[in-house]
Amino acid sequence: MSNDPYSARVRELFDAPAHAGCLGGELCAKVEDQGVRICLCAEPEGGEIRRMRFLAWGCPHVIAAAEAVCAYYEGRSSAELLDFSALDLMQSLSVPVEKTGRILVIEDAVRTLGGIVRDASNLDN
Amino acid sequence: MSNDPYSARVRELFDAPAHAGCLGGELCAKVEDQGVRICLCAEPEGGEIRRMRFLAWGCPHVIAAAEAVCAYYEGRSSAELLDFSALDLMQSLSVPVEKTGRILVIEDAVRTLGGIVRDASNLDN
Amino acid sequence: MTERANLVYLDYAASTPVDPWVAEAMAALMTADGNYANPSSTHIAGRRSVEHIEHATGQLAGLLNTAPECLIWTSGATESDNLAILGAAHYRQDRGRHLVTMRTEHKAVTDPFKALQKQSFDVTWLDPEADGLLDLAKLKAALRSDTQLVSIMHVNNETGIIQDIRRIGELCREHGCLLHVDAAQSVGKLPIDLATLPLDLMSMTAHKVYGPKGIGALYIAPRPGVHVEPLLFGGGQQRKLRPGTLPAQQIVGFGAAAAIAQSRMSDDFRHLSAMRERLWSGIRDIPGISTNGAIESAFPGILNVSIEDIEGESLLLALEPLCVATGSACNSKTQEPSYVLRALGRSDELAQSAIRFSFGRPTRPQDIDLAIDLYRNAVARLRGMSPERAA
Amino acid sequence: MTERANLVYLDYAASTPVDPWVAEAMAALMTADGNYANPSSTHIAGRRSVEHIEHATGQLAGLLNTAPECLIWTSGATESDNLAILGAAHYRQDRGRHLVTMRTEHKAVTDPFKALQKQSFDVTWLDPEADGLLDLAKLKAALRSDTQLVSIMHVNNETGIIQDIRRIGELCREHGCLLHVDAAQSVGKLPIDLATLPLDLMSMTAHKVYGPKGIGALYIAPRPGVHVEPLLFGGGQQRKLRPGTLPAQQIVGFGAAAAIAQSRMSDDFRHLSAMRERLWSGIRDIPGISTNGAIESAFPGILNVSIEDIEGESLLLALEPLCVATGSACNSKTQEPSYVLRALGRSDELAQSAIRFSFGRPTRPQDIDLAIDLYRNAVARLRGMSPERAA
Ligand SMILES: Cc1ncc(COP(=O)(O)O)c(C=O)c1O
Ligand SMILES: Cc1ncc(COP(=O)(O)O)c(C=O)c1O
Repeated sequence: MSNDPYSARVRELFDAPAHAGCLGGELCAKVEDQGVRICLCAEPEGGEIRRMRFLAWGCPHVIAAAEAVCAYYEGRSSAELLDFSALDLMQSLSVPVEKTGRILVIEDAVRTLGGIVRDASNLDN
Repeated sequence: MSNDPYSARVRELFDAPAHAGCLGGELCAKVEDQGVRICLCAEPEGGEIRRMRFLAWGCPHVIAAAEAVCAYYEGRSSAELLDFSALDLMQSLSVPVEKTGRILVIEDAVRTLGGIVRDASNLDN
Repeated sequence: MTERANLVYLDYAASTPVDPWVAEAMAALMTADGNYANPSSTHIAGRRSVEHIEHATGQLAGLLNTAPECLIWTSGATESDNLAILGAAHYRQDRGRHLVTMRTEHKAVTDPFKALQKQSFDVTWLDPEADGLLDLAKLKAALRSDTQLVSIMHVNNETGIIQDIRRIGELCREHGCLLHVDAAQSVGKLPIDLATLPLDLMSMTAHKVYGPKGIGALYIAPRPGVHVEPLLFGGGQQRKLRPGTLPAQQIVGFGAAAAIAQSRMSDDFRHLSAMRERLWSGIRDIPGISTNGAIESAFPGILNVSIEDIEGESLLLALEPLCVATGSACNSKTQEPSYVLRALGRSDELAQSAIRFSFGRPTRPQDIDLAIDLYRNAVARLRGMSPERAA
Repeated sequence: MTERANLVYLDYAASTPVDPWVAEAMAALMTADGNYANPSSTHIAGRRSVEHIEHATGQLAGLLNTAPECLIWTSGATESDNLAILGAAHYRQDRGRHLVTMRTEHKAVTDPFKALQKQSFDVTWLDPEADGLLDLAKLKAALRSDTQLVSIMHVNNETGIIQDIRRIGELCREHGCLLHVDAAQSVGKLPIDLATLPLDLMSMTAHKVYGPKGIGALYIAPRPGVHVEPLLFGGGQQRKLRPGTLPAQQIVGFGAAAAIAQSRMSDDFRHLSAMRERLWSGIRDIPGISTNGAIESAFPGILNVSIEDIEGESLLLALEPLCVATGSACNSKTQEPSYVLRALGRSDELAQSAIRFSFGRPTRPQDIDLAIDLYRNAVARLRGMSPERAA
């Protein structure tokens, strides 16, 4: 439907958030802002992210964005988390302007997670 | 129809004004007032009105009232013309209040005609 | 209508039947198997209603060659006229309190101006020439530095006279004031290209063009300074300019009517011209008959004639079962002679004898022939009773 | 609706489908074989339109046990609310400029009051108790010698809470001020006897009670001092209180809907009560769920529930294909938490999680059962993702 507030991609991610959940470890970034609460956790393996999960309280765009982010980073270098920019995500999910603040909360969470993972691996080395 | 501005009686009289016309004689009352023009004429015979006719420029209530008056007086004593009151007529034709002034013009014409007929018969005697 | 066979309806300027396609489109938005949801609702059903409304808005915008965003839905031309006139006058009152309109406007225009006069706005009332047209020199002379709004109708509802909106609009632009146009009688009937017409506000209604009664629209030009203050306050619908649940079935009805009108406009025009010509040919030889307004300046859907020595109300009754108007439908109940015809310089008596015949898509030549017979007979019959003619 | 089979519509408080009989009655006034004439026209066809309108006015008056003369047709409850509030406040401003209303009113009421505040009227905004009801002592305390108008709705559109209009009206009468009641959600659903209810102005709309969208009415009590100034000016229709061509098919639709509602009222009430009971029984055991407003004070056509640790917008999407409302349909587009629920003392987060289920004649037990399943699953799924609950 042309006036659907959610793009097909948002609906898809929201309906089947395969990465919803918690890994229970310590590599976990919790951010709360703009009425959004998000918790991102990662399981790195040799500089790569093997698994990444999210918990979120927020609107469908927030949940879809969190799911997209987790799916994207699995298999990638954990260092990339630090450079994450939500801009592409906002575009690919057609996030309406009034919600951009919420997606920036996710950006914040991803970068925070990147820092936590980096700090943890520095400790390991 | 309940909201018909004209009663069945008005429609009947308006549709078949058998007494519309002019007798061409001198016993003729012309009155003009309230945007109504009326001309009533009578043909008396021995104190009785044998024929009575009207010409009128006015709304359907005026034409119906003129027709009713003519039909009523034929066969009656011409002296009665002088006593004519339009009240009964207004009721029997369900004349709306805003039009009562116009029907009074007819009352005026009938009485005027009564005077003309009386004067003429005084002259005859 | 019940016993419709008896009636001859020649009052399409008062209202038209709804086109069967329009009725069908409307029905689909009403009952339980249709799209009945509130378009303000964000769920799927609500969004489907919105789609229907957007489609209809596109249809009306298409007819007028403008953008859907420029259209506000209202309950009819009366509300559109009020929203335009009261709304623009109030919004722009700091720019000046002088307003200009014509005496021959519909009451939905004259009455808001009278209301503004009571609020100490200064209104200049222009008279038309005897042919019904506005003399542009008079308009030009009326415009002042504090004039902020001019309202001139497109097609007059009583006489059919078409004003030259383009030139009037150009004058207004030159003087920096807004032009509002009541186009209730012309939308869907005459070409209106809002992309090029220099007007700022335009009122419309569906029921004059085979759409439903009770739905209208206001066009607001996308120009700086063109804006209205709302008359109603409530839910934020229509950018707060006109709140209330959008009546989806009504809007869809107007939209469908607009689309049909667009595709049929030239055929309709030809048909109406033929009907008017047939009627006028059939009665123009009656002594004392004349048209109100110049026939060559009039929209062919309307023929308004006056006749000497005939009282209007009796004429109307004598014409039954012909359904026609004396004066405008909206004041037929008052028995005063039409102020529109008076403004053309007609005497009270001639104005009162006026009959407005108006034609529509369903009008057939035999309807016209019957109207001719009925009119000729009625005139003859009433003249036979008239103190002047009969004597 | 297209693919309607998929949708479960439980949003009857936003809008209802038009009853098939209503649609039929409307169709008969639209197309060329129907009574499409302008009711302002005095000819036979016009008078037939008037007859239909009078019949419909009688139907609505009958439902409310009042005289047809007390009803004014409008384009909906939004216009009726505005006409009542702006119209009475302006008409009576010499008697005092103090007005009283509640914070939980519909925007069609609160927004005209805000407009009046800008015109230096003094408005007291009463808060409801936590159960949604107005404390009459608070109302009494708010009334002043210069209070001229009180506006309290009958059934709240979000919570279904029913205010005690009779006692509120008695208080207003004692204090010599007018009472306006927005009855958009109650007309045809709860008994309203205007012959005995002490209220002065009442707003109604057809589309909440199986009539068409875009037609409403305002009741004006036949009491000295009860009057409104018009918002629109134009043709003299409706005693100049609300001009414009009367939309005959819309009025006939409202009339027919009123007649049906009158005959079905107690059956409808029983049905709605059963549907609400079934739904509430199916979800009340979910941890953290609560009703907004006391269920025993609410009209059974509405069940509004909030739930902890669930974000409302995601809940609404997770509930698809269930069509329900968050907050009122009229502000569903804004993402702010409902001001009505905030006024009941609910937190922003609880208010935002609110879902308004509303039931109608077509609602079947299996619709409710599906709604229960969808709601339970959606809550479980979202809580599974929630940082609080999942951890
Ligand atoms: C020129 C004109 N303006 C305004 C109106 C009022 O339109 P509506 O009946 O839609 O309010 C009409 C018709 O009645 C009209 O002919
Ligand atoms: C309580 C209440 N008042 C007013 C309105 C506005 O009604 P309408 O859509 O007819 O303008 C509504 C519904 O939208 C309502 O629920």
